Amino acid sequence: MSFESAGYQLLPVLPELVLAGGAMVLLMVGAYRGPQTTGLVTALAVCLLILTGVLELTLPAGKLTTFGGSFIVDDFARFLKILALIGSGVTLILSSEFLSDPSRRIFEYAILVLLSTLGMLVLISAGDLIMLYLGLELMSLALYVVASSNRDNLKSTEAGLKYFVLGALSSGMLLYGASLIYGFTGTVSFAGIAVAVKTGSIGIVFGLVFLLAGLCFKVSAVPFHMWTPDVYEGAPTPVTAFFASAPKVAALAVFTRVALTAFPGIVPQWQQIVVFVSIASMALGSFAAIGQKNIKRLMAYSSIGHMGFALVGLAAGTAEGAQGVLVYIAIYVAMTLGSFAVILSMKRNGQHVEQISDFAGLSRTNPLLAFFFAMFLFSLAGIPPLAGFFAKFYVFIAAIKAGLFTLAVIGVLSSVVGAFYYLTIIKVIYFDEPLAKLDPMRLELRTVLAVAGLFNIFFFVYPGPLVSVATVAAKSLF
Amino acid sequence: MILPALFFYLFAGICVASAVMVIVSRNPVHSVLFLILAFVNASGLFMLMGAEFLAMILVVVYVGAVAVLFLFVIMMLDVDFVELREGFSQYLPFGLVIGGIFLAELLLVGGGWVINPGVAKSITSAIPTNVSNTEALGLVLYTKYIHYFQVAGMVLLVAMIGAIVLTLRHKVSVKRQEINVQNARTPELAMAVRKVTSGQGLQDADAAEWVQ
Amino acid sequence: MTIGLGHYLAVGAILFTTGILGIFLNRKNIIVILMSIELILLAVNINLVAFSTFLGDIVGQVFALLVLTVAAAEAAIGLAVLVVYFRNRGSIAVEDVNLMKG
Amino acid sequence: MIQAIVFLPLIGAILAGLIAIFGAHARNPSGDAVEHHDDAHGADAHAQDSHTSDAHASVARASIAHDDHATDDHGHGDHHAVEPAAAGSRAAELITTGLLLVCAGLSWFVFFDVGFGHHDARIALFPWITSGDLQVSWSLRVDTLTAVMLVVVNTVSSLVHLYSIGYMDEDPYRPRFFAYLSLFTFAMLMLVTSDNLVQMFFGWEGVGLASYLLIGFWYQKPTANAAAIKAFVVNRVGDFGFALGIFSVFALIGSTDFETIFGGAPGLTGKTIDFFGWHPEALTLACLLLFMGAMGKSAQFLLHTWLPDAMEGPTPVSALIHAATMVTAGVFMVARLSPLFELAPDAQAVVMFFGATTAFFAATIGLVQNDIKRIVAYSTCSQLGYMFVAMGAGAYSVGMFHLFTHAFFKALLFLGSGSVIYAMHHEQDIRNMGGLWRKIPFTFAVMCVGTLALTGFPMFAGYFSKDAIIESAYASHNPFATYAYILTIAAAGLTSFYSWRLIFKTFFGEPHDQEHYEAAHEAPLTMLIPIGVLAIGSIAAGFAFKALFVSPAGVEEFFRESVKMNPHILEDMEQMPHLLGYLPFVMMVLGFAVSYLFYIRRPYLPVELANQQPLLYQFLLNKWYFDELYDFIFVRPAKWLGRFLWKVGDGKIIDGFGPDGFSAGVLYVTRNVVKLQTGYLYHYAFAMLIGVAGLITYFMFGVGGQ
Amino acid sequence: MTTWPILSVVTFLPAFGAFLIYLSRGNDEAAERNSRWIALWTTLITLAVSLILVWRFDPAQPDFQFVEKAPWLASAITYHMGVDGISLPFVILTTAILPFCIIASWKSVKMRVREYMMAFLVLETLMIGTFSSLDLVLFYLFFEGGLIPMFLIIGVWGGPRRVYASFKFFLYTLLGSVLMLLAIMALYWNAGTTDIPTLMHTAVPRSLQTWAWLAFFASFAVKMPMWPVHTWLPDAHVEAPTAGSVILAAILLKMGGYGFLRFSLPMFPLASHDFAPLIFTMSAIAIIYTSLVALMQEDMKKLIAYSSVAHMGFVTMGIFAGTVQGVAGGVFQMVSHGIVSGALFLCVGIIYDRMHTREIAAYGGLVNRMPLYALVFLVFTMANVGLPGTSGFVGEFMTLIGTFKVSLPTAFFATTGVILSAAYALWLYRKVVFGALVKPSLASMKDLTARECLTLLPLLALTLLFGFYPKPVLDMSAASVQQLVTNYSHALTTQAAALLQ
Repeated sequence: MSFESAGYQLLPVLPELVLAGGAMVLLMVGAYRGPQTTGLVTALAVCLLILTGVLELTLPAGKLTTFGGSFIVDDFARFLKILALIGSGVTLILSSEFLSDPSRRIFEYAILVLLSTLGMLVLISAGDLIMLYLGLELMSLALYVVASSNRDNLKSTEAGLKYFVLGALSSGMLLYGASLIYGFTGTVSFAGIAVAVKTGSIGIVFGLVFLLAGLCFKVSAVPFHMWTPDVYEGAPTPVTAFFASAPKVAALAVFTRVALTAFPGIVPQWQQIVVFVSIASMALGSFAAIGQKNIKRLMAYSSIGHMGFALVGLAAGTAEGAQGVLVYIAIYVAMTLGSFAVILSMKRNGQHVEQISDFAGLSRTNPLLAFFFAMFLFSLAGIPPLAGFFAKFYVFIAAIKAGLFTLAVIGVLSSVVGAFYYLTIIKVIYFDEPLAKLDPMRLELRTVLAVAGLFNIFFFVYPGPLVSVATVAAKSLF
Repeated sequence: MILPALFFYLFAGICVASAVMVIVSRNPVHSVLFLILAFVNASGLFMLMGAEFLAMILVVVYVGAVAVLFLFVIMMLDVDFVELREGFSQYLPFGLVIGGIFLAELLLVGGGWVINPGVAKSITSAIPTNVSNTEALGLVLYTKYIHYFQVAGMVLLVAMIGAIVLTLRHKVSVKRQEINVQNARTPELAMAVRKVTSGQGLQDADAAEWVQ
Repeated sequence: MTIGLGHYLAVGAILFTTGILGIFLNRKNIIVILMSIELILLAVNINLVAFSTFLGDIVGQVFALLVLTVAAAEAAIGLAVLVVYFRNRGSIAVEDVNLMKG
Repeated sequence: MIQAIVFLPLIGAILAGLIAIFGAHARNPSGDAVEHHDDAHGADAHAQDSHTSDAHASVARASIAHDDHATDDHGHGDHHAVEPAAAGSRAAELITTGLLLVCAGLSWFVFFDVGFGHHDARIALFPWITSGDLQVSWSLRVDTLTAVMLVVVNTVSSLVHLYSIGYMDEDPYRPRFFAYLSLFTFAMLMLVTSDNLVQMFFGWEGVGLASYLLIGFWYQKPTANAAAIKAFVVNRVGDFGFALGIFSVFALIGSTDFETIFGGAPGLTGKTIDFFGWHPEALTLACLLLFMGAMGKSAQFLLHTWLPDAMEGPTPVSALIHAATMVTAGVFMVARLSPLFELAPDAQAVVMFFGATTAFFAATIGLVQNDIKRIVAYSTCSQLGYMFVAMGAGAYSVGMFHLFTHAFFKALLFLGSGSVIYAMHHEQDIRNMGGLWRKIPFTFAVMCVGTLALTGFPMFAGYFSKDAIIESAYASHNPFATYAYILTIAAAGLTSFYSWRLIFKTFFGEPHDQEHYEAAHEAPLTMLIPIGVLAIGSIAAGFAFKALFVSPAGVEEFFRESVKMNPHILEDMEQMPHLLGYLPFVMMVLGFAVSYLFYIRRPYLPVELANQQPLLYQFLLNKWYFDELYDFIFVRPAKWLGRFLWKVGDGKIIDGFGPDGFSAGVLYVTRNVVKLQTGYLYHYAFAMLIGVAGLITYFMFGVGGQ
Repeated sequence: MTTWPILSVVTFLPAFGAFLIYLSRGNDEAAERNSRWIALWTTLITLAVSLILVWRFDPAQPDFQFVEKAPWLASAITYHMGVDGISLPFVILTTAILPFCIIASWKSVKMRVREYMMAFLVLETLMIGTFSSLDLVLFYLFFEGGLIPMFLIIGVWGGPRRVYASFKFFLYTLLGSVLMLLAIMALYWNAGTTDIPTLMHTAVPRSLQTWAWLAFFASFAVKMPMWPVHTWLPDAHVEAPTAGSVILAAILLKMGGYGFLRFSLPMFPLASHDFAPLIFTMSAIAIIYTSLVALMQEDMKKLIAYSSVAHMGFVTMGIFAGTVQGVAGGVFQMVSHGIVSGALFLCVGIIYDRMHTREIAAYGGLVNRMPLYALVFLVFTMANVGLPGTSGFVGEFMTLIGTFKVSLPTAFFATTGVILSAAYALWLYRKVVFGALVKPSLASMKDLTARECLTLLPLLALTLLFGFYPKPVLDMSAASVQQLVTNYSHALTTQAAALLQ
């Protein structure tokens, strides 16, 4: 029995293979050349991510599966993989300053990010529960480590610890769910599950609940979100940026794929879960962020809220909904990375500052930075014509089409509450009396900021490409 | 038929009891030991179900490696084991309610399991009857499920890197063997031939080179 | 009296519940929480093996094997994080892990 | 020519206005001029006022302001240098007065041309509001009714302009004053020449504006400002009705043009309209609403309170606006809309009721007032009531007749009063006058003429018109005919009493303010000529035009279609018993006799009477407590309600439960949500597990299961 | 019809100007001066181009003109611009008011001038876009986008309580608008398009009409603002800088009324008809309630703000009367109010610049020092009161006459507004302008400067022109209004009949 004939082509996993191999090569480079190569390894890692992305794009079009269907490369996967790669790549770029500190020259950081990204790619392409679990763990384990990578810092290690303990608990639940689903359907592949699940037998629903609980943890949806603020606050800022971007993409991807391809037979059941989780996330994200003093913590609550919004699209359970999720996550990544580029530039006299009050009068001292940040915040609040509006637009339109009016109404109302805390920051930036000028921005931060900012502001001019790609991607799930 | 049942209850009973002891015992060392006991009994349960390989692995990997690692860490960290237990009862009722809910509902679900007609069709790799469990696993693990194996390998790699990144410390005060540096040392690097003019000694510049 | 799947699932359920109880009834130190998680994973494994046996499908056992592997890796990472934390905080008491809140 | 009549005053107003504004602006440099301190008058406490255009008005003006409420201003004025008149004052006076004189001449020509030559005119100027079936144009309509008004308005106005040149000669703001006067005249002309209700409303409100400006001409006087606002707001109450009347007419007929309305009105009889569950006849309702406007403008009972206060304005203004022209606009409006009122007898009844009530009520108040202008003002109010009685009776021409004659003698009385006031250095209280006939004989003579005309002394103007009204009240078949008849007769007696009281207290007896008395002197010629002309008018207007306004044939010939008379009223009036016809005369004599007794023969009697009947006296002196009543019913509740709605409604309820309450709620929730984030791992785990437990329980037992 | 996209040019010219300001460099003073001039020229050129619109506009044609269409979001959501007789007046109003705002801010804004001018220009783009977009999503984009610059204008250049005011403004309006967004989506779901002209001719099911109407209402009612969701307006007005108040009063409030005209009536005729009594009640309450509240105000801007609420009550009442006069009157009233209230805020701004207080009690007797100002203020006060001969009258009169036919009680109570408005407006005028000048602080007040005259006199001329000759505005909108009303009544009869069957 040859691999090829049994559906074991390696072409679809070529990018992953390259990434894994490259990561190991870089590991060797780092291991043998020592910490002084951190910069080089990081740069090469970015190149490797780009190469992976290019390979991903050059794969034959259409839906490719391999390993007996447990690895799927379709448009959906491609879209999200590229996004995850962008997220990882940009966060690596954003990390360069963090890594340039002599006390923190850990080249393994880049390796871990690469391996985590590999986990994401696996996760995004997962076609069965085992692949899902392995991808998830590969991603998460690396994340636990990078969260505490500032190992002499109490906050960072506490963040790592909390993240790890809760993450392990969540994967325990996910596994328990997976075991139930396996037991009640006799298969682990999504396609097989979809065939077996025609009615919502209670065992399967239980499995589904546990499974989704594990996934909700990864997207930090309420009530599985509790780790998020603490971890975001405690982890080094570039790591927080990483947490807020790429893993969310992967988790949301697998969430969507599981819900839509494995359980199309019991849409009402998982829809109820998603609706509940989505409402809770939107509400909590909006409410709890008010009154936060730390910008990273605020971004954590903000990301909780945003995942709630993204799940609105999933709750619709339709191709439009999936498209909404894709557009949402893409724009969310852009906004988040841009925002973190700003947060990372918040440096006075060589010290990073991360209290919201430190932004006071930024518009006077650093007008352009302030402008971009304000635009990101307005965008996160969903104010047109910025990109964030379109993100919300597509998910809500899907929800409306699916008849989820209550969800949509609660969603938009919580977006208004959410706007409040974004406005609070803008108020600090624009209305308050200025503090001392910031240190000059590093080139890479400027670049990221400019690209993300312009995308954010001018997305409305020509939203077509992203939207149509997302449409195609979403269709591939159905 | 009675014997497997007896063994089941023996293993299951001890397993559950020691699991309970894991969480209630005062001393974490005891907890680890009870954990080991639980694992051993679980491996007995695996045996009963015919999963011999997994049973062995459980003992070897878990008891032999993981649990010992736990023990090791507990010892290493040297925490004060006479920790207060206040608050335990504060959440106990609530915890028990939640736990009770879980247990009751999971039992209900487990009891309600039937092989539904569609399940048989979806089975992809039936257990071969003519080979041992280990061989059966071996037949699929490196062929059909090679990708799982590989990814699991990556997971272990991450664990390795992670553990090193987090815990390895280069203490500056400690003199270490750096093999590659030491091996790379050549006579040219270590020695320099200087012509010393008599009566003048080394030139200052040369001296500086040596002093460093 | 036949020992059916239900019995094994019951053991799994009890272990799972015990693990869960262990997590939030524990006031002592983080390691016990990690052990509780190991209990949960054990429950999962019992489930998987049981299903595998009763379905006659080897995938369950493969899954369990991988779970074991990953659990070991997870334990390693977890303990590493724990050690790092301990170095900074000098304690692994659960109550002490609350620097960040609100 | 019509255009000239209407728009010449506007041109005058604009020119004078420009002179005024440029003058004022020149004296008050704008912000971009270099800052300069022109504290030439020193740095005393009033320095900040000393350069303002008006704060230091002339002695004359400030003294006019000197009444019970404005002693402060008076003080100011007396102690500071007289401010020079605005540049171009003379030019403004000449332009406006000249143009008005031209207009007056032209309007007399038009009067004869239209009245006798039957050259009615309708001139469309340009469209105004056009929307769907609402088509309103600016247009001029001249028929006899208008022509009468043109004559009244322009004659009185031109005379008042002329008079003002003398009267205001020491006021530094004459250009502004003349601009206002001409503006008023223009608005009044627009009102009377309007061809539709909306344009009439324009004129209506335009005269209201001009009246507001003129009453508040001395804007430094708080009382003048208050009176101006009061006049405007009370008029607006009437306008509220007027506007609703216009709406209802438009809703019923689909047009605001008089021709269309009059054409369509007969078809509406019997039609009802739902007005808050009440189903009155549509026409009645419309007429009542329109009449409400008339009540406001003509200061009828209930909406009269502004008129006496309006005497805060300069006296020529009182003569022009508050005696001769503006206040009669209501009468004119009812006459103009006679085709509607004739179809709505219930409305006519109301008109008559209010007219009669006002006639009597205002006269009673007039009995005890002491301010010379206020007495005349209440008299005006009362006389307007008479006119409405005629309107209610359907004797529109008779009402117009009284309007016509009244314009002359009431303007005369006001200007005469002004002359007295001028002579007395802006003293207005008749208790401080006395014996003035020796000092200002001409004024005394014309005041007597005015009084005779007002009280209806035979052969004087008022005699013809007023008696005709009383007769029409008697003759009409209005439900309130008897009521009106009795009250108008009674009012005639009262009128005679207070008019003579004014004469006696002012011109006879001992001077009460020796200083002012000694200084009193006759007014300049520019003031005397208008008074003289008006005196002639007061004597002749009744007799000369009696035939045109009262005799059936004359009315038919003269007014033609411009008013729709009650068909039998004029004939019925002639059927009146002769004895009854003497009753007004008797009342007049009686009033004169009592007045003579009280103020010449037995001056202590009124005091005794007042002491004997303190309640009645106070009641009358305080004008039936209407101001207090309105303050209690409307003003204070409105203020209270405004504050309540602001502080409680907006502040506590809407904001409290709306945005502020909402945000407070959000913050409350936030505080509690954040509390959940305790930082403890087991709580976090707990949350997750509760979540899962909740979900599985939900699916186990809840709606979601199966 | 046109060879170049004139409407887009008008819309985006100001944004381009903002970009130019951004590009302009130099030392602080030069940059500020340049930004002022660029802003002024941009607004003037925009005005000039928009006047070409008027010139080429065919008033007899009720449909959309200058239509531009380009693919945008999806095949069903396009970049679709166009104006008809209802929207053109607002476009012109916007382009016409903006130069005054720039001039009014010439000296009074001293801080961060570049940003200020950029905010205004961007705001202008968004406002014009709102009025000329023919796609719901595009509309929403412009409609909501305006919040951002306005928020900054109030918050950065505002008064002491600017934070509260700006937040209230932003969140209140956002709350209303997001519900509208949902309704837009529901319409998209129903009709498969967000094209406004198409939707205007698409029958919407009864239940959807009701909900969508309510959602749109939530947005426009807040924006108008209607009682009882008006409380953000006084705060926003009081705290905003003068030009901000002008924009707010003159244009932003009109978006609500425009929305009612553009969406509520044509798209949801049945619901509009059903809810008309609600609107009538709210309008009547608004007129009386806010007029009474205005009576007691101590702050000039607050008083004018409350009077704005009352005036907008006339607009809503007229619009939902569904008669030609009511609707045309609503349009006219909005234009007129745009001019008059804008001018009133300019008037307040002028004395605020001199005294730095808006307390009514701090003034008195200004006429003694500022005769020209007194005259100008008088005219605008009278226009605010609705005196015939000013534009204020025409709008009020038409809305009332249009409503009277439909709902007599509403017209009755609304007409009481003419009494109350006279009371509060004249009270204000008296307290500020009339009286003796006794306050020492006022002694050195100067009359209007040439620049201030430049801002006020054109508005004064327009107020009087439209008071005596409102035809240009009325004619411009007549055909479209007629069509709107015809379609509305037609939809009522046919759809009601269809439902009966």
